[in-house]
Amino acid sequence: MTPGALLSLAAASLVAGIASGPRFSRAWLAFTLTGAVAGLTATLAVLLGATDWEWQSAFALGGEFVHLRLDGVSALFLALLSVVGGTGAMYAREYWSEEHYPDSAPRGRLWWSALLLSMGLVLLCANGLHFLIGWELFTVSAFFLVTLDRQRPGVRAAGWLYLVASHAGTVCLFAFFSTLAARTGSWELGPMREQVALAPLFWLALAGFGVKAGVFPLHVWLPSAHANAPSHVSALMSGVAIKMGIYGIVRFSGWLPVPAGAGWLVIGLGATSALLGIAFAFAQNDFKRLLAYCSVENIGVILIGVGGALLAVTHGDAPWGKLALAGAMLHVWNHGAFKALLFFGAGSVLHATGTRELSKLGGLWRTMPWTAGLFLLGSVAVAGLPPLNGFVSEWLIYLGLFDATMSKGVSAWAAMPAAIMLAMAGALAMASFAKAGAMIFLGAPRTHVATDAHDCGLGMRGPMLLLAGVCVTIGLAPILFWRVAARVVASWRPAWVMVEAPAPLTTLGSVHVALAILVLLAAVWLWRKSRANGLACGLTWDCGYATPAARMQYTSASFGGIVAGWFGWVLQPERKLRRPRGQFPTEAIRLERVPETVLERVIGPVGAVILQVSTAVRQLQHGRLQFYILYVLAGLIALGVLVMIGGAQ
Amino acid sequence: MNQVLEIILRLAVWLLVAPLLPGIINKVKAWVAGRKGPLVLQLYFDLAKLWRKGVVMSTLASPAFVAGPAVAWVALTGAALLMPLGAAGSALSFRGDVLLLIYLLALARFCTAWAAMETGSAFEGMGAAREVSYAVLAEAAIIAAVLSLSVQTGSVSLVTILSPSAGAGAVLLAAGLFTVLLAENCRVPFDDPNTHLELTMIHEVMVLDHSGPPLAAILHGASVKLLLFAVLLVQAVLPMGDLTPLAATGALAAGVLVVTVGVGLVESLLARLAFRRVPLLLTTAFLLCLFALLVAWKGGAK
Amino acid sequence: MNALLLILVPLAGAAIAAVWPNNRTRPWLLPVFGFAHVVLAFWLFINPPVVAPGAWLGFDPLARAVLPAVSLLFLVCAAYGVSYLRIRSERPNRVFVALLLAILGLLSAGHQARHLGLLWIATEAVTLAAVPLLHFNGTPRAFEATWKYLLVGGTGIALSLLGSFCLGYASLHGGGVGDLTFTALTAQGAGLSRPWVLTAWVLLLVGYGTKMGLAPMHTWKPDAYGEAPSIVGAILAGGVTTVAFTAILRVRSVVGAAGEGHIADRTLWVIGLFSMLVAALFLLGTRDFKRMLAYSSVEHMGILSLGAAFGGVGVAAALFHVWSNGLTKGALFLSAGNIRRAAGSPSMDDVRGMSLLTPRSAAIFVTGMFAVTALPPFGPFFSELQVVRAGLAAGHGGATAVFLGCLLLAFFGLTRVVFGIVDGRPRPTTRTNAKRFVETAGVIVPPLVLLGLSLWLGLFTPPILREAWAAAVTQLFPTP
Amino acid sequence: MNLLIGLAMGLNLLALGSSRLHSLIRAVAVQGVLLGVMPLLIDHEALDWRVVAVALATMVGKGIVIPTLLRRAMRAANIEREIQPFLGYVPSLLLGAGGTIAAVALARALPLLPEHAGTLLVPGAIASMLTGFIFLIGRVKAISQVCGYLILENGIYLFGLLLIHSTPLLVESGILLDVTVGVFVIGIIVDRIQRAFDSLDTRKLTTLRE
Repeated sequence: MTPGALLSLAAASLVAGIASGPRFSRAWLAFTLTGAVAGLTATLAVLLGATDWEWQSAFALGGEFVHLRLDGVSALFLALLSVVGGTGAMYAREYWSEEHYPDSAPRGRLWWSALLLSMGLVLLCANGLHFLIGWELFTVSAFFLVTLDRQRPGVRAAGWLYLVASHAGTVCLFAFFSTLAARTGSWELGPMREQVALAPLFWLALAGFGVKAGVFPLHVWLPSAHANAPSHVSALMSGVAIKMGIYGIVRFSGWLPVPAGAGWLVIGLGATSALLGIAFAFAQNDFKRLLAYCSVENIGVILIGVGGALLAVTHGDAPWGKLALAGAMLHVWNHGAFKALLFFGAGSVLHATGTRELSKLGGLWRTMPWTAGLFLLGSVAVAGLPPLNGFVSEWLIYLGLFDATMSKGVSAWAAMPAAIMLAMAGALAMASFAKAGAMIFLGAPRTHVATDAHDCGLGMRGPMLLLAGVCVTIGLAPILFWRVAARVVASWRPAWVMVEAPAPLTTLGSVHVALAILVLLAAVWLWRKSRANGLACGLTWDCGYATPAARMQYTSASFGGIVAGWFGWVLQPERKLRRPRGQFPTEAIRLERVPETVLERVIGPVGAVILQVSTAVRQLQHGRLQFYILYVLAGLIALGVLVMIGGAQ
Repeated sequence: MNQVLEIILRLAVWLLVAPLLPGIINKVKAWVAGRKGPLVLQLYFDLAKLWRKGVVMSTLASPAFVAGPAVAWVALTGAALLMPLGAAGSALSFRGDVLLLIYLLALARFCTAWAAMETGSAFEGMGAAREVSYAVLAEAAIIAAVLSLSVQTGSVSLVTILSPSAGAGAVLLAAGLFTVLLAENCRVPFDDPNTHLELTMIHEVMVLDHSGPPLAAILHGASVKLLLFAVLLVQAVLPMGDLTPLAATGALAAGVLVVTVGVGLVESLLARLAFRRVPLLLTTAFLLCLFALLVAWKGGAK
Repeated sequence: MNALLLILVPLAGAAIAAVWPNNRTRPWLLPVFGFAHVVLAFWLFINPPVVAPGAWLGFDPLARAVLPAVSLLFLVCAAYGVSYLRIRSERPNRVFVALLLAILGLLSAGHQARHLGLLWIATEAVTLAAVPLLHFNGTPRAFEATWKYLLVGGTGIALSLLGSFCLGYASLHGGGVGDLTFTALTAQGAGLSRPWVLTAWVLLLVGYGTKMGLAPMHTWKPDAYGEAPSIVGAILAGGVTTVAFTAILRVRSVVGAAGEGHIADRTLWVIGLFSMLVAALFLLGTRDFKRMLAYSSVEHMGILSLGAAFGGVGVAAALFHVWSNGLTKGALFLSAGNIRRAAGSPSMDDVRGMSLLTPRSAAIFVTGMFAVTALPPFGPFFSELQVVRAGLAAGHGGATAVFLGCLLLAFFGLTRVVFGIVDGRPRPTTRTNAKRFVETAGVIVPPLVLLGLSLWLGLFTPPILREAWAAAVTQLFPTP
Repeated sequence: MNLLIGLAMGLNLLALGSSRLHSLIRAVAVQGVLLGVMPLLIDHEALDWRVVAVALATMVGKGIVIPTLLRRAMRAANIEREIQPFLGYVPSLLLGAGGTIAAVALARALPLLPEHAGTLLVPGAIASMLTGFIFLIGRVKAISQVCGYLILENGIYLFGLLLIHSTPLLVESGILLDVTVGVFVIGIIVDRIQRAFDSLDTRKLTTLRE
């Protein structure tokens, strides 16, 4: 079938999903999966083929003809959307099931289909008006998904924060698209790189899409929304929704001319988000917040790649730009896969224990081995360690940055620090996930909730296995995806099709395969050898301490303590400390809370000022008629003066 | 076919030579202290003994407790295979293999830390925390060093970036890499491999609960890592590109020996640093590598 | 003739209502005459009559571009009014029904007035006719609201009368013969005496702006909307303000003809932005969801005058916004009325969890809130986007930026209040009170219809509508 | 003619100065009658029926109907005088006087037709309107505010006299306005506010507020 037919099939089945969702969960799942598969095949047809798919409607919607276009860039994101959307739907049926959430589960299914549909619309629309429509519908349906469990005040607050933050972004997009339309005289979108006058618009787009992507200073909504949403929603939000922001940036930096400073700013933002995001993640005690902040980091990594590409564009289409962009695009996919996997894992932990606090968990590997194993795999992937997919994309980005540095051009000054910060971020990511995995699954259970946990059923395990499969495949056979990445790059900047960007992915892939095999062999061998030598079980040797208790274990705060100290200037941790005193010390307390620095220290005060102004202004509506009439008189005089000034000119 | 043979040969060299280094270091320390000290080959005996011993596992630990060291060992030996040996070049070399090497080291670190956390012991948790935290600065330093090398040689693959004549910033680079070597291999002044006060240790404390073959894997892996860094340091600094193969190999061996002795001397002359000083020293190492990078930049510009 | 019918039919209805004996069946007169009016209006809309230039009254393009919206809104509100008055059957509704119909008639007169004096008379008659509707509830608060409405509005009336005098004198001074039809004034054009025209403009802008509810003359609005029955609020917000807006547009065209258009535009966008800013700041703090609607209405009046300041395209966008805002706001008012009745209080301090008590009204309320804050694909999104685009095209970058900022602030305020009353667990008192309110089809369908209309308006704006707006623009700005 | 206008302006000041509502209402009534006379005097040759009608309507409306209604309201609410207004009498007097002067000055800015050149119509109008505003803003008793409103209207009416020949309709509607609004306001005041708040003190009417 042609992409068009497949896409219409997908749309139809999603609409059917919306219709059937509230009532029939099984039919809904069937429809959603059909939609996902159809969408995926359509995108594959475009990605592996050479031609874009384009469709122009005969009828007008909102006064504009519908113009859909599926090219490399949008296809990449659409494929990710289909995969995560489908697996999430599967996962949701057990995770957010009818019997647990009788009132919100139907709504959840409805909004899920709506969200998938609207995001697909965003990806396909080549008309500013319809893009905005899709964008807003996407925002709102995501809002209703985040606040599924809206009886909890925390959830409502998080949802509201998300809503208003993304509306702030949308306002920038209003300005962006309207200016574009006012300048070009039509809402139609498409390649217009030669109209240099449009370059400044990029800043508007960056602001608008940056909010959605969760770039560091604009990420304020992200942690609480991801942490409070149901986990399958968090997976979709973190895996795909924030990528819509990346899509916007990539899309319009590809179609419009970019100002000279764009690359610098983007790469700078990326490096900042990567380092600070992961620093925040390392300091968290709530594992879903940790994952959320890790998304900020990965967005940063992606933006480093994109920024590299933009630098390459500004400084004469250098080949390393292609590498950086390909890495970024591949990382979009990888992050989608492993972050969704991790959120699913987090979901099943939450499902089993009902707490998000690392310091209440521990030793879960015994009761939930599947989740533990898959979470470990996801951690290795997200930490960018070979032989999994995370490393491949970061490796490509590194190559781009190294080549940029070796070119010794101006852009090297951006590439060098970016590379170093990327390395530090990578090390920190490794640390964070060593911490998260260890605190959740290893050691002794810290509270009873951890002791009587249960592993997730097949309905939740299946999707996780699927995503794990994706991670492993990309890791072991990256060359398969090079073609896709190249296709994306080609539709981002056709001039780069010919550019030769050497990246020996075949060799890397084979090395990865060898590594994987050897690792497995060695593990099995050592295990059997130890068994052969005799495997005795004993108490943990705690340096002679006879009865180690669960509470003596290293906690997440103590694990992150060192780094939290280094980044104290931005983390600004709030400590409550009571040291043990006296001969026979009574209880000692050491509480540590990491605030949302940007939100509480920057945006909070500003908002407070605005509210004060509003309260001051509201005093004017004090109910005294005499003054109301005075206002009228004042208005009269003011306008009169204004007119006189006008007359004077 | 002979490709496979070559790989096996290199593997043999790495695996067999590696345990010498700790022996040498200990010998040097003993010599400085005026003691007789253990045999140079002591580690071989220890490994052999451990390999035959049984394993005691913590009741809390999962199979990953044993798998971890295995993976770490594979990662380290794999990294070693990527490392070229003087004129012999490396078993397989491709664009960007240096990054793979760095991340293989990271993988090994991750596995060690994970295995340490398995036991739920406060001490091992502490060790793991320190290990992963200090790694942040160490990796920054290594990346800076690699950047400087590749700026100097205009390449991203180990064989080419390690071959040429010493760059302008060789001294800085040497200092920086040597510090990183000490940190990464948990030697004084970062860590004290043969103290018995667990509170002060990083690496040793992580392996407190390991025993038998896994411990053997860990110890051997550590020695491989030490050798790896020594080789990296020597080749990064010594101008061996224009020597005859024989001379180059000799120079390499000599260099490694020098480095090892240096480590021994440092261990016996310096005291271990207070922990809050460690980041300072690592930052210094990072800055050294950064300056090396800038120097290489200028050197290349002319 | 038909133009006259549009006025006479509702007035006749008013007369009948005044003498209709039965309190229970009287409300049905509302939809009946409302329907007749809609039919007439749309018949005229589809085949517009030719208006003699000298006519004092006529279904001219401007009336054609706006009046059908008012009539449509009235019909739906009338349908709602039937069930509303059934709920309020304890109160006599003779005056209420009669005056509602009278207002419809006077509104049609005001929209079609092509003569300065006639326009003034019609608008002021509307103002005065609305007075008894405001204190339909008969509470002290209602009387206070009425009193303020009356005096502030009265001042507005006086000023606009003075303004009309000044404009008349301007034409007289320019050698006019006292023909105050807009066609004549426009034709006199540059002949008008400049200082008098400007004085007239300021006075008329303030006078009619008071009725429109532009800040700082908006002070009567929250009180009136907060205390009046929501159906009255909907008609005031959707119809009466519209008359005032068209009046300002007509005067603006005269001023433009006199060659002072740029000054008029400056005053328009200044007062528009000021209104939006004030409204946004009030929205951030207000805790009463009916007053919230009033402030939101102030904000949208600001949008209208901003659009009017942005030249031809902007005026077209503003006319579009008249439609979309009127219909959407109507849905909000009606659903808010349901919630108010069920909750027994308009304050978010003691109203919570209405999504559990009145799920349908709450859903409509939330949807309407999103719609009115320019969520696609509802009407206001398209109209506001057109205003933005017009502003950018006209080079008012700064004004547009402030405009968008105000939209954002208003969004904060609205979402805060709306979700505050919709979410959470309701108080026991609210629960007991809500038991007495049943969400019958009569109170749910009308707002739904309005939402549907707003949606349809946004997605499938009929070309004939665009053409009507364009025609109105050409009437106002004869020179392209 | 100008004499009458001067008188009217004088009445403004008188009204401003008077604290007793009786005298206030009387001032308003007299002013109404004066205004009623004016159209007859404005020029003698063309004395058509419309002008006469306007004159009569004004005299009846402003001079008799409204004052009587006001008096009745006053009796119903049994209030004698305006106690503690927002704006004291002396200040309001000064303001009124200043307003009058300002009015004369302001009127120069606006060009007049030759036949109106000599008259005090425009300054008189502006002065009365300012007075009206002072009442509306400065006083707290509903009745005095109504009087203020009427004075404001008188001012506008004065201005309307400029147009009485060219466009009688406007002027007539102006009168219509006076009467209707007056009646409405008084109706409201007398039997609603009185009943709801049993007082005519507008300071009590401040429950509706943010």
